Amino acid sequence: MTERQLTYLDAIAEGLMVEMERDPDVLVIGNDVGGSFGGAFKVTKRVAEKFGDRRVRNMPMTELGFVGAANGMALMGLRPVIEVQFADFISTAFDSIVQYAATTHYRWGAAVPWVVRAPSDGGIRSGPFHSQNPEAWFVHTPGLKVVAPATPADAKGLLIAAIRDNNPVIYFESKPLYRSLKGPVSEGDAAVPIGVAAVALSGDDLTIVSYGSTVHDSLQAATELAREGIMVEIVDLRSLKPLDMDTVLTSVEKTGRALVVHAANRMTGVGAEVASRIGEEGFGFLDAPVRRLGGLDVPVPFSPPLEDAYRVGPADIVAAARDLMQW
Amino acid sequence: MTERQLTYLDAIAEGLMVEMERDPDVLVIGNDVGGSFGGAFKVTKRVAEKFGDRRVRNMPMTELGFVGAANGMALMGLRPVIEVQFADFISTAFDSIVQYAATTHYRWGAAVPWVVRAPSDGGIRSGPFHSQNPEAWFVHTPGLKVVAPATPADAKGLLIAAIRDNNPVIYFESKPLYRSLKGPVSEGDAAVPIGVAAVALSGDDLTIVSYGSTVHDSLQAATELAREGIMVEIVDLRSLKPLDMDTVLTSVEKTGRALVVHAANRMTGVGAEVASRIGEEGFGFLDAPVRRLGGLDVPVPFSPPLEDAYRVGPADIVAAARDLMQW
Amino acid sequence: MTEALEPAAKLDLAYWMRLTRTLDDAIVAMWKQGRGVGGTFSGKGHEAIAVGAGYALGEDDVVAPMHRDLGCYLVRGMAPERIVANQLGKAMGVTSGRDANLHGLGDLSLNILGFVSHLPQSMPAALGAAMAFQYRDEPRIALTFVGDGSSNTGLFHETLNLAAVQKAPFVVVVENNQYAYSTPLGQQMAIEDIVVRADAHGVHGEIIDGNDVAAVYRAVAAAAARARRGEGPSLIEAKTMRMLGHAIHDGAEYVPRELLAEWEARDPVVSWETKLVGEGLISEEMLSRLHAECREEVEMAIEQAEKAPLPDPDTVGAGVYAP
Amino acid sequence: MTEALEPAAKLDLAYWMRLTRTLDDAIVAMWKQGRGVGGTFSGKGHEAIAVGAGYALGEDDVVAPMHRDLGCYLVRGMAPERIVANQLGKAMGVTSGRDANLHGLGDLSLNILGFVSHLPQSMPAALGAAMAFQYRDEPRIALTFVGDGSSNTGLFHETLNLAAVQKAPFVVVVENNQYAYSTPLGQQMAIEDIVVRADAHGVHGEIIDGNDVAAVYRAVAAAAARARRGEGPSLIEAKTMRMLGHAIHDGAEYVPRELLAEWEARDPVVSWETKLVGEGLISEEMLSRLHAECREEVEMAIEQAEKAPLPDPDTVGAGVYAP
Ligand SMILES: Cc1ncc(C[n+]2csc(CCOP(=O)(O)OP(=O)(O)O)c2C)c(N)n1
Ligand SMILES: Cc1ncc(C[n+]2csc(CCOP(=O)(O)OP(=O)(O)O)c2C)c(N)n1
Ligand SMILES: [Mg+2]
Ligand SMILES: [Mg+2]
Repeated sequence: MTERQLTYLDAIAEGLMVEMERDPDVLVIGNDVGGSFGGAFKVTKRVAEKFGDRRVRNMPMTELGFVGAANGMALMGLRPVIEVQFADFISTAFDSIVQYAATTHYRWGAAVPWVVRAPSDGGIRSGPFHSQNPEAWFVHTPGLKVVAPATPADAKGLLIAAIRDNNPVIYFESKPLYRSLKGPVSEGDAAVPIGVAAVALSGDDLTIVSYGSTVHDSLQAATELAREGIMVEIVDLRSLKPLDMDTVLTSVEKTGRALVVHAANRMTGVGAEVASRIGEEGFGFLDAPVRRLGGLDVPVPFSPPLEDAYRVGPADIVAAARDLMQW
Repeated sequence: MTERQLTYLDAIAEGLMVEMERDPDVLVIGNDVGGSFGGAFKVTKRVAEKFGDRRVRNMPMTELGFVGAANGMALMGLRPVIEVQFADFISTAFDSIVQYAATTHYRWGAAVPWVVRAPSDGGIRSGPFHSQNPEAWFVHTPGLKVVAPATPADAKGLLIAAIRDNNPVIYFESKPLYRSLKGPVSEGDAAVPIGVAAVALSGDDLTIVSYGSTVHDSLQAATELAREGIMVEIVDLRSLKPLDMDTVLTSVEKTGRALVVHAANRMTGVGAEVASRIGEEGFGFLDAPVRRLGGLDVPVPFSPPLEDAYRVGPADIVAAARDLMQW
Repeated sequence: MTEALEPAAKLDLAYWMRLTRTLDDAIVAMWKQGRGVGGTFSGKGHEAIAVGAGYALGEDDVVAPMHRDLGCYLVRGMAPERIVANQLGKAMGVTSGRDANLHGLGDLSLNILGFVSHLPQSMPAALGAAMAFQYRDEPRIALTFVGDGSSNTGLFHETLNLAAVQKAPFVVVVENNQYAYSTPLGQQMAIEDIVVRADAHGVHGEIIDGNDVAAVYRAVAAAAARARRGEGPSLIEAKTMRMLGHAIHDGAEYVPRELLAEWEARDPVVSWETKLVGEGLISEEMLSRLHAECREEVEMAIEQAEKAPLPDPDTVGAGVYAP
Repeated sequence: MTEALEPAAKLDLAYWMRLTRTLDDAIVAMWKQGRGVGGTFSGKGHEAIAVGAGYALGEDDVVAPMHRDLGCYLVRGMAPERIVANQLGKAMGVTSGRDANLHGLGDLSLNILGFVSHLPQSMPAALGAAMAFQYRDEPRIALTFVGDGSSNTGLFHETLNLAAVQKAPFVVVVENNQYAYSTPLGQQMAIEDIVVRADAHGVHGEIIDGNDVAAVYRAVAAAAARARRGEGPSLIEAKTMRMLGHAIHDGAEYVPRELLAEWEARDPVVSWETKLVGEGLISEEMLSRLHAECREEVEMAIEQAEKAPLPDPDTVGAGVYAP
């Protein structure tokens, strides 16, 4: 039996529909998500057609306010799935997320079960305000969960898990993967647990830890490195908060070398947390320094040669891996 | 000649007044900063008395709007010094800082020379919304500068430098140091350059990298460790963006051991960047893993036993240092 | 929950306002005596608003009080000892020592949403509750309070606009107490009446005397009824005065003493009691007894809270996430 | 800069509007032909607002246009080739390849503040410029534009309130084009006219026909004069229609075709030209020549921009910080 293949985008939509079917408390809010339009990227188009205006609701362009309202809905037991049109605009809703949603359960014990879907990532010539990868702000903030699927199966499965989770979960989806990536996706309930990394490729020489679109850059690099006899193991974090360091450390114990790669700005990014934990907890395993690759400490530039220079690509990964193998 | 001693708070006020005297383009805006009141912590009280309502202006409680207005003032060549009443409320102004101020010079070449003064840090039973240390959000964001003085001399000197800098600078002052800490402060122009760390204590056995109030916890721990024969070197970062890794690495090269300490939440904090850069760039120097101490991954709790359990203190530093010396 | 007040209800309001004032005074005294932890807020002058609005709601309605609304927590059923214990950081406090003073006093079993510092985040949260009721077709409404200072914030406007466009069963009471911390109205805004901000969003608006508990009750009950009938949100501007400093450490030297004296003469608690005595609903003697009862209740609450243990430091990491 | 339009000024406005339309059409065509990079925005329908407002300002005044205001950049002196080059990510573009489409088109030598995506961040920035003029006692004003969608945001309100309380020399033009992306007014707000939001802050407000460039010019010139006299900020609601999709990829199937047809009949560029012909200010022949001139100017700009080199990737890290 050949497995059913879905695009990354369709997998997100399917995950959403599975949960909306199952649970009448799940509803979608955001800018332009509803009606005949169905979202800037059309992720909710079929969802809106199927579930209508009551459950897929257009909001005025007031992210702080409508995420704030989602806090109240969630406190009453609804499970809003909020689309911010681009991950870049999540900063507009910052207080509602980091101050209200993140702290409420710790402060007075009430659950805030919502999901923010944030279409992130660049490489598609969208400039500084439509290409950001702002996950580190939220991974640093106590009380949130953060996931970032790299495959269609995880896109569906982590969205289902995020909706079922009783906490605020930020779900970073990668725009460049929407239609370019297809993969096998199980029908029906196919939740992927939050907090569990996956080994995307097995190998003995070097561990690459990554998530989101750079998992695919890493896979591409691994193919090239394999030709040179360097067998890479790729750990796809999938969840950024909580972080599954066990899977990472198990891999580094085997390989003795680690490279952490993400599309987000490198400085004080999630990679810094991962690399310093490998350094702290896996010190005895290491034959070489833990290297990090990430976006430059620069706003994401628009022009193709600049954006290409800004972004991590397979060639950077190959070079860093070769370098680490010299140790 | 005995050196003049000022409190940390008076040193901030003096730095502000030196610049306001020198440059008519410097003005102060914020909530309750002006009139006879002079700010929630009275940092601007003497400033308001001296310079009056034109140059020390009360704003409505609309941080996003008035930091946004500061962007425009700065574009016209003014140098607003903005007080957010507590660092915790800087999240309310997030877009005006991370999207507008941080990106403007890169995008169209116009300078945005302002300073946000953010009274941060806890330990004084103020609860989850008046005790935060949110610097990592800004250190991760390209285009900003971030400083965090630990001494009265640096409080004055870094504020002067921040005001003269042609970029948006976030200046994290530590509330628990306001009146509890006194130290020598030079009169007049005593700028401290941004981007240069200081060695707060020399020692050969272990490097502690810290900033803000935990520099003092580290000094206290060092005294105790010295009794056991462990001679600690303390690097006070002072600037968090740009980071002076040269000073850090020079120290670690000497000691072979590093402990990074800050009051902010540990996870994906500034310490993660510092520790992973030590691991990357100082791998050959290390006789032990780089350890990090920071706030738990929890909102800052209010009740004394909980806040004490949450915060890093001298005892934690002593224990971690001892442990590192076992390697 | 009609809009006219029965005699029993009038007495109820007198009790809740007096209890509020007594507890407020006691907390201020404790903090001045050094028996407090951290800072605290007084809602002196706000009793009619907090109590009147809380009393006008149905049991199933949700309320998100703010930092001057001690009376609303009480009238909605939160035990005073849990409030005092919270302010002292005790394990039995509403937040088990996690949140400070009047922050975080949320309890879903009482339909109360906890307060959060970042003003006015309770506004969209309460709106979200109202939208949930609408979504589920439940006959419940949500109410929240907001200060004059907070009425300048963007979030105030985003919330009212969203409430209006969704026609949500939502009521906002503005506690216009003339100041935001040290900043008087004239430095905050260029308008006379905050109620004009309702018109900016198509929200029903009215102004009331915030020191008259009956006026508060009537306005809120009417707004709640309109909301329940599906006629959308209301904004009620209650004019009052913050009678003490912004928080316990603030002597409010910036407030003209004459202004305070003027409002002192219109004290909401005393004037309501005087009125009931005048109407013959309560005798001077019964009133003294009421005062004594309130004092006793407050003393017991404080005693219980002070005696209660602090939280175990080992629990610091518990409860960040919901299971 | 009086409020009445001289014949020469009327012809100027015709030229700038036609140039704007020609450039806008050409950019749309380029992108449809696959000659663009990333996305782009059309301001078709907004020419009278963008040009009329820009033309009413003094040289020293500051303006912060938004993504539909191509005409404002042009009338304020930004060369079309720099704009096209920016959209193509070329080194000679206003942002040297750093910002996309109509974002970041700032140039302080032209007193233009660049656009930023997070709406409406240009509002407080322009207000800050106005506050700087006031601080320095300079007779300059600042103007910015905002959409109907953005008028719902908190930042819109925070800016107007601050402008009013500071009595800043500040003018806001609302480009009410009936839609925010796919969302019609009725799903965004419960009010009929956005101008009521001026009253929420004590700001002078008025409604104008956004397709009548003379009306835009008169209203903005009057507001600028008031601001310069120290009489504070104004908000002008210009009603118009977004004639194409939100951005280049959007076919705007959600907009009723009759609505478009209705507004098409009131095209701001064509109707102004027709009026000038009717007034005898310009002959049909001169008008054809004007059109041809505009086409030529646009073609040359596009040619220059297309030929220009892309930035050197090694410059990616340059310019993050001001020296
Ligand atoms: C976003 C935000 N900024 C600043 C503060 C600090 N602060 C707490 S209360 C207050 C004044 C609030 O005034 P108002 O809304 O009128 O309420 P009042 O205290 O007068 O009842 C300020 C500035 C805050 N809580 N939230
Ligand atoms: C804070 C924010 N959220 C979302 C967006 C995405 N977005 C770009 S333009 C737009 C619609 C804006 O509508 P309006 O203000 O009416 O301007 P128009 O495009 O109609 O001229 C949206 C939702 C944004 N730019 N900023
Ligand atoms: Mg007030
Ligand atoms: Mg619009």
